[in-house]
Amino acid sequence: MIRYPYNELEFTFSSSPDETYEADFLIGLYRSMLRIRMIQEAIESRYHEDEMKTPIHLVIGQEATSVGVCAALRTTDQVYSSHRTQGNYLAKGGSLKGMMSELYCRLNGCAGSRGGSMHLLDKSVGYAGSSAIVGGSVPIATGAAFGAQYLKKDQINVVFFGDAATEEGAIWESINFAALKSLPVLYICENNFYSVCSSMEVRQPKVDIYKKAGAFGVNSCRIDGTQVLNVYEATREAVKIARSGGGPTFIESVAYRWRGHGGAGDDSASGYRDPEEVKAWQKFCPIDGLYKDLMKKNLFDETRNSSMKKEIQDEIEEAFQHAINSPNPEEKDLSTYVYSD
Amino acid sequence: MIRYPYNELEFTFSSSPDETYEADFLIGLYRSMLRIRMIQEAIESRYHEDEMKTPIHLVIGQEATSVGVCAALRTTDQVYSSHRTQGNYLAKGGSLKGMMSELYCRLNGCAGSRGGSMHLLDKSVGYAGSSAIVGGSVPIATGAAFGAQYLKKDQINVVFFGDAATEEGAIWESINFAALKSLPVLYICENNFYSVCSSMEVRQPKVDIYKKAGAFGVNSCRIDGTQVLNVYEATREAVKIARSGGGPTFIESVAYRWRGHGGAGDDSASGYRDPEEVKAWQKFCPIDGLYKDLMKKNLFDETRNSSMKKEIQDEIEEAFQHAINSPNPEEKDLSTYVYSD
Amino acid sequence: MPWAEALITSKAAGQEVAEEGRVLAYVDALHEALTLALELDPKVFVLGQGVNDPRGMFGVTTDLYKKFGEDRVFDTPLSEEGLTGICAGAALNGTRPVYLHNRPDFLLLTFNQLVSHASKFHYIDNGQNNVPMVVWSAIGRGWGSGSQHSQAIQGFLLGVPGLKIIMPSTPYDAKGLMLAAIADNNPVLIFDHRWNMKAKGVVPEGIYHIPIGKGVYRRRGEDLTIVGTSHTLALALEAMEDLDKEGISADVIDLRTLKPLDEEIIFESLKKTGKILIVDTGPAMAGVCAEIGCLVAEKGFHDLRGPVRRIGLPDSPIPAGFTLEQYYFPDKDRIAKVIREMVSGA
Amino acid sequence: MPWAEALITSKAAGQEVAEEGRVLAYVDALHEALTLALELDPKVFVLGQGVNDPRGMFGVTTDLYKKFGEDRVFDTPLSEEGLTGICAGAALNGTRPVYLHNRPDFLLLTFNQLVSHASKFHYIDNGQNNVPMVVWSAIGRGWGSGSQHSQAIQGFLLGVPGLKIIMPSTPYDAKGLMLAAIADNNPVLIFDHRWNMKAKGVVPEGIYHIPIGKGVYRRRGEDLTIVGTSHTLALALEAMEDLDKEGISADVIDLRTLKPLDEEIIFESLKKTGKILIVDTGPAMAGVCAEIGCLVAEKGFHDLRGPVRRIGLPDSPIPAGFTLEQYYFPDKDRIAKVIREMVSGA
Ligand SMILES: Cc1ncc(C[n+]2csc(CCOP(=O)(O)OP(=O)(O)O)c2C)c(N)n1
Ligand SMILES: Cc1ncc(C[n+]2csc(CCOP(=O)(O)OP(=O)(O)O)c2C)c(N)n1
Ligand SMILES: [Mg+2]
Ligand SMILES: [Mg+2]
Repeated sequence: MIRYPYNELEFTFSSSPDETYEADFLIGLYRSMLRIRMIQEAIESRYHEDEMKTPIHLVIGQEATSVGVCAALRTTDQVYSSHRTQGNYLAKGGSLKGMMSELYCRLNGCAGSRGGSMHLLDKSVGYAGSSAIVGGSVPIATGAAFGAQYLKKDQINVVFFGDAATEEGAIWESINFAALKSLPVLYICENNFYSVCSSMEVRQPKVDIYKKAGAFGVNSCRIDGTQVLNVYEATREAVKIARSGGGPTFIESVAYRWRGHGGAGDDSASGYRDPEEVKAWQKFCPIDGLYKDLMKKNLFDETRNSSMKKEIQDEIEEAFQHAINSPNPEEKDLSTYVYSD
Repeated sequence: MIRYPYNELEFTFSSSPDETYEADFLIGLYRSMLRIRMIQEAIESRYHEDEMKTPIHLVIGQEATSVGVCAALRTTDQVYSSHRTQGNYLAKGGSLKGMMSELYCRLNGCAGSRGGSMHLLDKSVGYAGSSAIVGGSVPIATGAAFGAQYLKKDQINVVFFGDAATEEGAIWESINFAALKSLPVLYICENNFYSVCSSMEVRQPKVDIYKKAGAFGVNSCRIDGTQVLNVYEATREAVKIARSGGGPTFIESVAYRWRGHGGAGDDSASGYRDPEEVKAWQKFCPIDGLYKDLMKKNLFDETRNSSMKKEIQDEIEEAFQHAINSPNPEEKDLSTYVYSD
Repeated sequence: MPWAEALITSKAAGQEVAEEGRVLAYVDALHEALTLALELDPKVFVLGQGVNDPRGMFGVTTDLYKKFGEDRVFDTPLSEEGLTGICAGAALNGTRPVYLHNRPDFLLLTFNQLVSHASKFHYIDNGQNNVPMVVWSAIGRGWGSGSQHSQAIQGFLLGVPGLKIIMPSTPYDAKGLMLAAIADNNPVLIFDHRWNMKAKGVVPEGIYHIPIGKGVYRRRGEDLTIVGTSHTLALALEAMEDLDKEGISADVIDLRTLKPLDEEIIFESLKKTGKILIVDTGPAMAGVCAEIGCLVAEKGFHDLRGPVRRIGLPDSPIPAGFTLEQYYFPDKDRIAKVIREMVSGA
Repeated sequence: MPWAEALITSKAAGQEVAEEGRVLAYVDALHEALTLALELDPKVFVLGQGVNDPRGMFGVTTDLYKKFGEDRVFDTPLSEEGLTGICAGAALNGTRPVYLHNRPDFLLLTFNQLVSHASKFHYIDNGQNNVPMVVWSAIGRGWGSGSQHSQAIQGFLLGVPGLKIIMPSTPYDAKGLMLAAIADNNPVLIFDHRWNMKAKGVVPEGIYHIPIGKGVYRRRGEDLTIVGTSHTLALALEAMEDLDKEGISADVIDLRTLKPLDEEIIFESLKKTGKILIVDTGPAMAGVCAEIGCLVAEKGFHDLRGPVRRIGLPDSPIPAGFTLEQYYFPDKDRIAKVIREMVSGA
């Protein structure tokens, strides 16, 4: 049974079909999604080696949200995540080597091996951090936005979180505060219908998440999270509002998680969702979709695609080698940074 | 400056003017409100004696909400409160003597002097308890409703709380759960615009509280909390829905707190609100309003009113004497009931 | 293989069970306890994020909903604070909720309801109400669980009146204490340890209760007393197996419950050995170790023949990476080292 | 007169200040500290439910918003968990929030952000971020505050790495420690006591810091060491005044900060006296008393010449009624009784 069919969804915002984009911009979006996908697949393919001793939460199927949102941001804008960090981190420009070293628990991991996959960090590109506690980073990002407003920084703060995070009360406390103070913050709710193996049905009544945010006094919309341009345009709009002091926006971006909640591979066979549902959603691949568009518009070709893939593959291989050859932390690294001077 | 003028409020539900009520019923509502008012005033007038060593939160001006809601309930239905307990407790039929002994911290207080004014209790009439932590009793009442549903009790659970409680995340967690499970629970939000001395302005953006509840998937309405029949009818409707398995209702009942947040007397002179605002709202006294109606309809007269007051006055005096003459707890009473057998 | 499953499995594979009787894995003992409680009492229901997962909360709840229906065994929204209050309210109104969490870290969201509400109603309401509810969670460790997924918070809660706190270490106790907890009329917290889940042991069929508040000797000896619970106690027992060969012997006391605490058994043993080592899965500071250490210095002072020692977690957050983790968590060798110091009087 | 104001006021009225210098009430010292911090550093802002009340948080924040504007001093929604995270996020992004609560009880709503987030970011982020924020609250007592409005929870938090915890007892320290806390780059909790608020003392003008982590002797003596903080330490000092006449003398150590803890001063005094009494405003069990008691039994064992004693709250909820309260809370006479026992070796 397909519990959540794509074609029954209603979206409240979509990019205008007349909008024209630079070819390079579109190819850039494509590349960024493809790169995330390939990195995810590479991690997945080696996860069984048990050398990346960290829980992973793959973002395959949901790449468009990370990429579309971050394409509308500046480097100085900040992104916060939940446990499902990797797509957000890479789309914001986080160092791949830093991430791979972190997954391999190396000393030169982007968080020095204190964080693992759920706590990536790259301040140089505005990837500001995450929380492994569902909903935990929403107040934090809201506070960062308050800090930005207070210090008159021209900076947007963005937080990604899942549908289940909207069940945590502190999110609504944060949204109330953001609306009250007109904070420059974007709430990106990646609705993939599941919280681990629990479907929306057992967690929320039949209401629309974005409408709750609307009732709390923030701009809100629901978009097709398999269409990177929709995500991009919705974010661009939200960024414009936020930069001009118009306050927060809540974007519910709907896309499906193709893999299991954590770890490698799909786990649909275990019974909590129908493998057919996964297949049905795979027809709406954000990457294939854009690829076909590019081809139709003659903006791209197979040769460029192959060399792009090759390039990414090489980068990935290099990052893995970097990580694997990096040193482990030592006992003396254990007790640093408990307190800040 | 009158920050919250009565006549700018929009209500989404009101009792039908054609509805006819038994005279006794209307007089009963009047009596119940009057009695609460008189008890509050009696407490207030003796509070300076420093013998009721407990924080009090008077409900003067807001009596109609307690009385209108409880008039639509059965004895077996249960009521939970916030810190502002007294009106709810008395309207539900809680023992006045038990309450006065509790205010005087006596052994025979309704909570054995462990609770004080913020923790009244009278299980025999379905007054189930309260929390001095703002918002704290909302999950509790929701759970009680779940228990009732689970055990197939024909019982509604009702929780009273203030406008500021809606800023606590756990309330939205509770409402989500109640909507999901169609629980027989009523959320009565007594919106009096203030949280201690903080006006709504510094706490919430300009949105309607009841609409948030609506977006969370529960029936919701805003009513004039100075009109006891509006409260009664809104509750009756909600009770009907809940008893027939239709799930929760959220009622935002707007009425003004004539006194300070805690203690005796009005504290408007301190500057957080305009004494003119208090005066303006005193024109919409729930008790006077109903009295005039009754007189207009010739259902009541001054003689009956005087003897009613006298009767109540005697009851109050007796309750005070009961409390004052009751024994204090002893050291051995300190450590009972830490654990239940 | 996430969540250190491999390590847990391999350790369990090597385990021999000496006693006679039906052998069950820890997780199956818990599963059986829940099954029996659900069968026995229609007022009992089981809830939590993940209880109806195919993997069923590490196996503790697998397929229970198929047998008892989704009214009695159900997944929840991710609203820990709200749901703790909801359990308390449901308990006040005549039911017996058993609320399960993957990790104790998530209980930090619920302290308001747990500490200021559930555990206080019986008292505030002057004995007129009670709150029979169980909150269960599994302490995490390994595979990058890190600072937000492997906290052991029993020590934060030990000073909260009105709560009971249980920390089993054997399948037998896990079952009997779960049943006792569900039968108890107070809010009871159970902390099991992820790394105990596959341990095997003899577990009787049917319903039995382990008394809440009673410790038990796991080993008898002369040189010192070791007290603790759960996984760290298992490590201490391993350490003692090694030290046996060196001629060191100890009373090893599994407290099983932390609150109420079995003071009697501690003092009984201390009177004999004069030395005490307290071990805990949580922070050494200000928690279980501290309480017992102080208790002994207060009421058992005249029996003490050497400094109290404690082994818990250091006062720094838990790192995610496995290399750092190895330095962070006490293991049997570090425990053995401390025991040797204590015995030699160093 | 709610909140035991009368008692607090009358006690303060009788107080004599011996030293020379400008005398301020405790609450005014706090007010001055906030004023100075706001003047000094535009990154500092002050928030909390009630900070802009006419009464201004017992007087600690009165009219600050008039001087510094409502952008820098503002009332908040009643969303303690969310706002704690918001403070942490704002601190991560370059500001210095000072978040005030009327009661520590409300911090129980914020443990997720406090324990799993604010106190861990610096570590998880490998030193790349820090969280300079202050969370202040006033321990309640009396006038029916009861079990939900007079909890003292410092003991629950003592085992949380990454936090600092301050508990002053004099106006001088209250000011100097508030300023030190605001200048600190870590999350710092300050617990002041409602019943200290009107105490008077000499308070220098201008900015000065009391080092976080340093205790101080309030009395010197021979027979025992008394350690503690805040209001209970004040009670212990009163007890010692009475016992003076009986020829009993003690080192009375005001720790001022609980985390980091000044172990040195405790051991220094213990070496001399051989006996220690630990007092705290929170539960005796598993908190501050337990930590210090265990520490002493561990590292100061050879100096101990009698059982460690502790005085905190009993393991039962706090009753609301004043009669029960009198039996519940330790007072100077009960403290004196324990001291006599310790000195006589009973
Ligand atoms: C407070 C809390 N409760 C439970 C968990 C366990 N957990 C980790 S991820 C997750 C699912 C969250 O679902 P969602 O927010 O929809 O994000 P998704 O994984 O679908 O991206 C859960 C329940 C947690 N980390 N934190
Ligand atoms: C969690 C929590 N935060 C703060 C307080 C202090 N407090 C007690 S009553 C109150 C005002 C609540 O306002 P509202 O909910 O509107 O109820 P009202 O007093 O107006 O009836 C506050 C802030 C509290 N008791 N609990
Ligand atoms: Mg999801
Ligand atoms: Mg209000």
